Amino acid sequence: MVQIAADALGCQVKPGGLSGTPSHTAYHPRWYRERVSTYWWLWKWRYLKFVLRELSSVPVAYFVTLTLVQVHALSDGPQAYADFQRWMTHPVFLTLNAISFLFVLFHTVTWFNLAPRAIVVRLRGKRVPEFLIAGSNYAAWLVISAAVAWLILRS
Amino acid sequence: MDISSHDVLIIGGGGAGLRAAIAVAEVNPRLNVAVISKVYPMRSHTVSAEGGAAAVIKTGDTLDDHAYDTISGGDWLCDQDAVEAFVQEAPEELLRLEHWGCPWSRDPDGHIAVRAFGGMKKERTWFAADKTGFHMLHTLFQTTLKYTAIARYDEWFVTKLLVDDNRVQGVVAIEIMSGKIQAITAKAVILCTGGCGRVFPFTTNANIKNGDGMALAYRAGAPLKDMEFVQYHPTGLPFTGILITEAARAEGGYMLNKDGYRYLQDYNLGTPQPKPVLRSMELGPRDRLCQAFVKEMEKGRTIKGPYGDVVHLDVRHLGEKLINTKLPFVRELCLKYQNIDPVKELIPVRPVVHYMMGGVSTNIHGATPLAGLYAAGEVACVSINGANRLGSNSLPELLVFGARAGRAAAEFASTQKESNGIILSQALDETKRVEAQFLEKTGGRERIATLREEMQKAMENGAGIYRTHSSLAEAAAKLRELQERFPSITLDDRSRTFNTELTAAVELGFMLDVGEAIVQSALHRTESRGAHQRTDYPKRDDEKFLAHTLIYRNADGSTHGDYLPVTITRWPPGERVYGQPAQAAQAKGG
Amino acid sequence: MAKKPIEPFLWGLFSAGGVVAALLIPVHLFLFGLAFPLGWLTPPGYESLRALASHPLARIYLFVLCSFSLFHWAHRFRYTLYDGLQIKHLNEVITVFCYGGALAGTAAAGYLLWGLR
Amino acid sequence: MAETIKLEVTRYAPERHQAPTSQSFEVPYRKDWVVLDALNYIKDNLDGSLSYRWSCRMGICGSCGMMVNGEPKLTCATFLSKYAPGPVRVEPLRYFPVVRDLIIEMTDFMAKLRSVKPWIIREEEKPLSEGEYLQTPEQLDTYKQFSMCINCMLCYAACPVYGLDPLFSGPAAIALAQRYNLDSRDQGAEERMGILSQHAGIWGCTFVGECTRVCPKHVDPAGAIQQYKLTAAKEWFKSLLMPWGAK
Ligand SMILES: Cc1cc2nc3c(=O)[nH]c(=O)nc-3n(C[C@H](O)[C@H](O)[C@H](O)COP(=O)(O)OP(=O)(O)OC[C@H]3O[C@@H](n4cnc5c(N)ncnc54)[C@H](O)[C@@H]3O)c2cc1C
Ligand code: SF4
Ligand code: F3S
Ligand code: FES
Repeated sequence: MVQIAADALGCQVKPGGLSGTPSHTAYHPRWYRERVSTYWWLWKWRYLKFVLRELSSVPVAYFVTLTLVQVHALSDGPQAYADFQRWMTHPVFLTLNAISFLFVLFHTVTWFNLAPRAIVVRLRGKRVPEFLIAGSNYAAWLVISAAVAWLILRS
Repeated sequence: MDISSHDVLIIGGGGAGLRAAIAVAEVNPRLNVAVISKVYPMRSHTVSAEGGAAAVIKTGDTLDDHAYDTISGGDWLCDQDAVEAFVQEAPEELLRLEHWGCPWSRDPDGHIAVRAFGGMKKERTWFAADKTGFHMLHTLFQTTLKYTAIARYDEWFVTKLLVDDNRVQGVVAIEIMSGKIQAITAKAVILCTGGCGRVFPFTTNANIKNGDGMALAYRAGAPLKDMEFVQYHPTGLPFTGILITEAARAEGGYMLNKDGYRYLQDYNLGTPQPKPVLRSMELGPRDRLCQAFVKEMEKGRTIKGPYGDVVHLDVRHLGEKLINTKLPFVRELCLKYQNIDPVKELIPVRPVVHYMMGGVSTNIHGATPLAGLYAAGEVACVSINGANRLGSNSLPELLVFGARAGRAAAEFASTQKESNGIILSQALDETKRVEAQFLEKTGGRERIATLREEMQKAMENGAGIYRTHSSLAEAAAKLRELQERFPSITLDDRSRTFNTELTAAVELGFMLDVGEAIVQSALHRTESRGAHQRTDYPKRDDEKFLAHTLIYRNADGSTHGDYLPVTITRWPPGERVYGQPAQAAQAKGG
Repeated sequence: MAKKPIEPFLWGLFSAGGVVAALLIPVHLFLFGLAFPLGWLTPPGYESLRALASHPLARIYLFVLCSFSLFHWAHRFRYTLYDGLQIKHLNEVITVFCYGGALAGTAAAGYLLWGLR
Repeated sequence: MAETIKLEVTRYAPERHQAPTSQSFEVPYRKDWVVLDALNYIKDNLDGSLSYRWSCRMGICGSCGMMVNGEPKLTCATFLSKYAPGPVRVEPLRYFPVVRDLIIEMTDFMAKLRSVKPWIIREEEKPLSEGEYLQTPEQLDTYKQFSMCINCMLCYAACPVYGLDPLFSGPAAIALAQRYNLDSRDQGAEERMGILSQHAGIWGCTFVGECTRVCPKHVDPAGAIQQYKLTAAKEWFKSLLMPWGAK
């Protein structure tokens, strides 16, 4: 009946839309969509900090490479190792190492601060506050660092 | 013109509308049901209810107690069969919501927790922290997502009900996003459009509460019932209307006039004591507090603020510690939305319109006298709220009567044939009207905001906390004048894309009609009862007015009234004497 | 068995690597990269260091440190390239470069540490 | 009282404009006014054609999110005084398509919400007559925080990953999934895992963390996503170790 009348009036009848919605909102005027700039991470200090945090992974890879070279030198004998040690005193490497060290520290701090958000610990039904978890992370870090340093320096 | 059709169409995506939709989908999954709403459903005003929802669940409480509290609180204007059905079904409805995932607050043993609420003799208010309405609405909304049978028209604005053959057969609506105006036909329509607080200048109600549904039904020929009963809350923030809960006074807050004087002692509300005393001074019933405010204002002892007169709520003496532990939400609201720190500053407050007891007249199945039209929620008047709603009864009402209306509409729709074609020409007429009156109109110079402000002021002055024949007559005249000026409003915005000025204009038209219904109903009722206080008729008059007011709109725009007897089953009208339990029941909830 | 998504595995390695890197790299880098070259501390002698490093536990330790850290790098670097430079269309190349690099580094670490005497 | 403050508001009419522009308005400056009040002042008194969404003016309906001086904010909870002496820049939420002035298109968000099945899933429904599912306050506490989301989408406007990859499910949708996963009444975790463990689900997130910072309701979607990743990874390794036990 509706259909007949609709035809008479030149209307178009749509069957009741199913779930979702698109059929009702399909009729849209032009929207404006802004393209995100490639340099979005320069917009805000906080975005930049995020990108720097992610880039801390590069110094991590650099450290691994360095360590592997060091192991290689170790197994090549005293002369090779002495050479390795000499390179390390070169200003280029010193600068690289210093920057990397800062990045790695940045990684450590952000990692420990963020970890409690992912790991929820509950004691007797209550969530352990984040600073306690972060605190225990830092404590573990200090203990482990001290142990590693002691092992290396002792030998 | 595009047309879509459904078996059941629900107008409104608040608590009542969503509950109705699920009810239809469950009764008969083959029915094609749609929810149309001018805002995305989870933006509906149900979201802002804080306090809680009443239903009998604990041992020691009985259905009769809940019914009695409701009826006496409503000053015996409730239909008692409706109240009985309501208290009976409220617990299972709230339980059902629990099963759907509503995060109700719990006792340590895992059972639902309940708390005390104004006007309830027993503890029976279920709550989800201080965001009960929010959690209920989101639970309902998310649950509807599960039903593929429920279609949604989000951000579509209904402008007219299509009636033919004495039967409601659909609506005309604007797709706000595109400006497209189209007909949506249905075998049954359920109105769930919420209240009309925005008719008044100071209200706790959101921007979307413009009485749309009341006006839609009224214009379609259905009567509105008990529209004179408008509930005020004594402590709202001026301008924003944000509600400051009773708790602020229960903890020992003072109400001060411009001289810093606890003025309530002048209004037979007891004498100031060092500690708060139940049912005295600041803890007196809400309507009495509102009335005292008006008297203070008349005496010129209120404070003039940028948004009109206010008094002060003082909680500074309670100290920061107590405020932070006992009234954190009060402080948060003041700080976040009014830039006032109650620890250090006085809070300006005034009575604000909170809830509409009246609405589209329905029976206990949510059916209106107009075939095919149903209503539920604040827009409807089933008559469980009588002359005064009890706090925390409204949320369960949405569920109980939303579900009932859904079931009834589903049943009705199953027996109907497709709607007839004549309504389509009506729909085309409506489209032309909207276009001619607003979008393509030339000339005219009235601004929407101006008319709206004048209307709100007229309502406050004429049909506020206290009414008299002359104040009401004055308001009626003003509303007439505004109705006449309305056709010459002009829009700055002629765009079809998301034109919120267009919807505001249509809403203004709705509000003018609803305002008129309120004023006319109030003129007819020459007695004082519950929220309707006539200084020229200060007594309750059961002889003449133990009856519901019905108001109809005639074809020529004039109105006529009628009365409907109140259904009394087991609780004969009692006297409300101040200090008696009945009076305590008068205190209304948030 | 149904095809398992690989993402959780890669993310697991990334996280493990993140923990390892956060806990251990600072002290290593500080000692070998700054303190010893700059003469703030006396480095251990060649022989004793070699002895220490070739202890089976130390080899495992170094292997884990290197491999996990590399997978940590691979994952992060891959996403940084995606988001920072918006070159998602180079998906395959990036994936091969990052995880391939980590795999190669892991193999190298295994070879070197195995051969350490 | 004559004090005013300048608002720079984005204007865009798709029928007439190629791209959004900005328009300045002088509005009264008041201590208790929020940005939304200033917009209402403009609409009522200066230019009725300004379009934006709002309703509750009490931070609960979630409709008034906009960029204020470049930050996603609920405009009903952002005082003008914070930006005095101005000007205050008001723009539509970033990363969403702009429909008109300050209005953004949000069907994508709505579809994402639905896609994570945000409702209680159970193998067997308990009849109403048996009463409520018991849930201790502690059990309630495990998911409560994630149930506070008002769908304001500020988190999407803050998340660069969503900006770069519109397929990404995004913070609020995932937090909502986690809200149901952690609810003691729910048994749908596995079903949802299948959806969220795809690339555009949780793995797209690189823990920028901005979502949590801008969230006005302290939902911590960033936490929800990382917790979800941890669970997904654990499940993966568990099923690797015990392939026979995995369902
Ligand atoms: C601040 C506050 C606190 C409260 N606290 C409590 C409490 O603690 N306990 C209690 O029981 N009650 C409380 N109430 C009352 C209760 O919240 C309301 O009565 C109830 O939420 C109304 O729900 P509803 O479903 O009828 O309408 P709403 O939730 O208002 O929904 C109306 C719907 O109709 C739609 N709509 C309206 N007009 C149109 C149109 N023209 N076209 C299309 N769609 C339209 C809207 O989009 C919306 O979806 C409170 C009220 C307020 C204001
Ligand atoms: S998570 Fe927070 S910011 Fe995101 S939509 Fe929900 S409430 Fe808004
Ligand atoms: S900002 Fe985006 S990247 Fe993740 S932590 Fe939040 S979703
Ligand atoms: S207007 Fe509702 S959240 Fe701001």
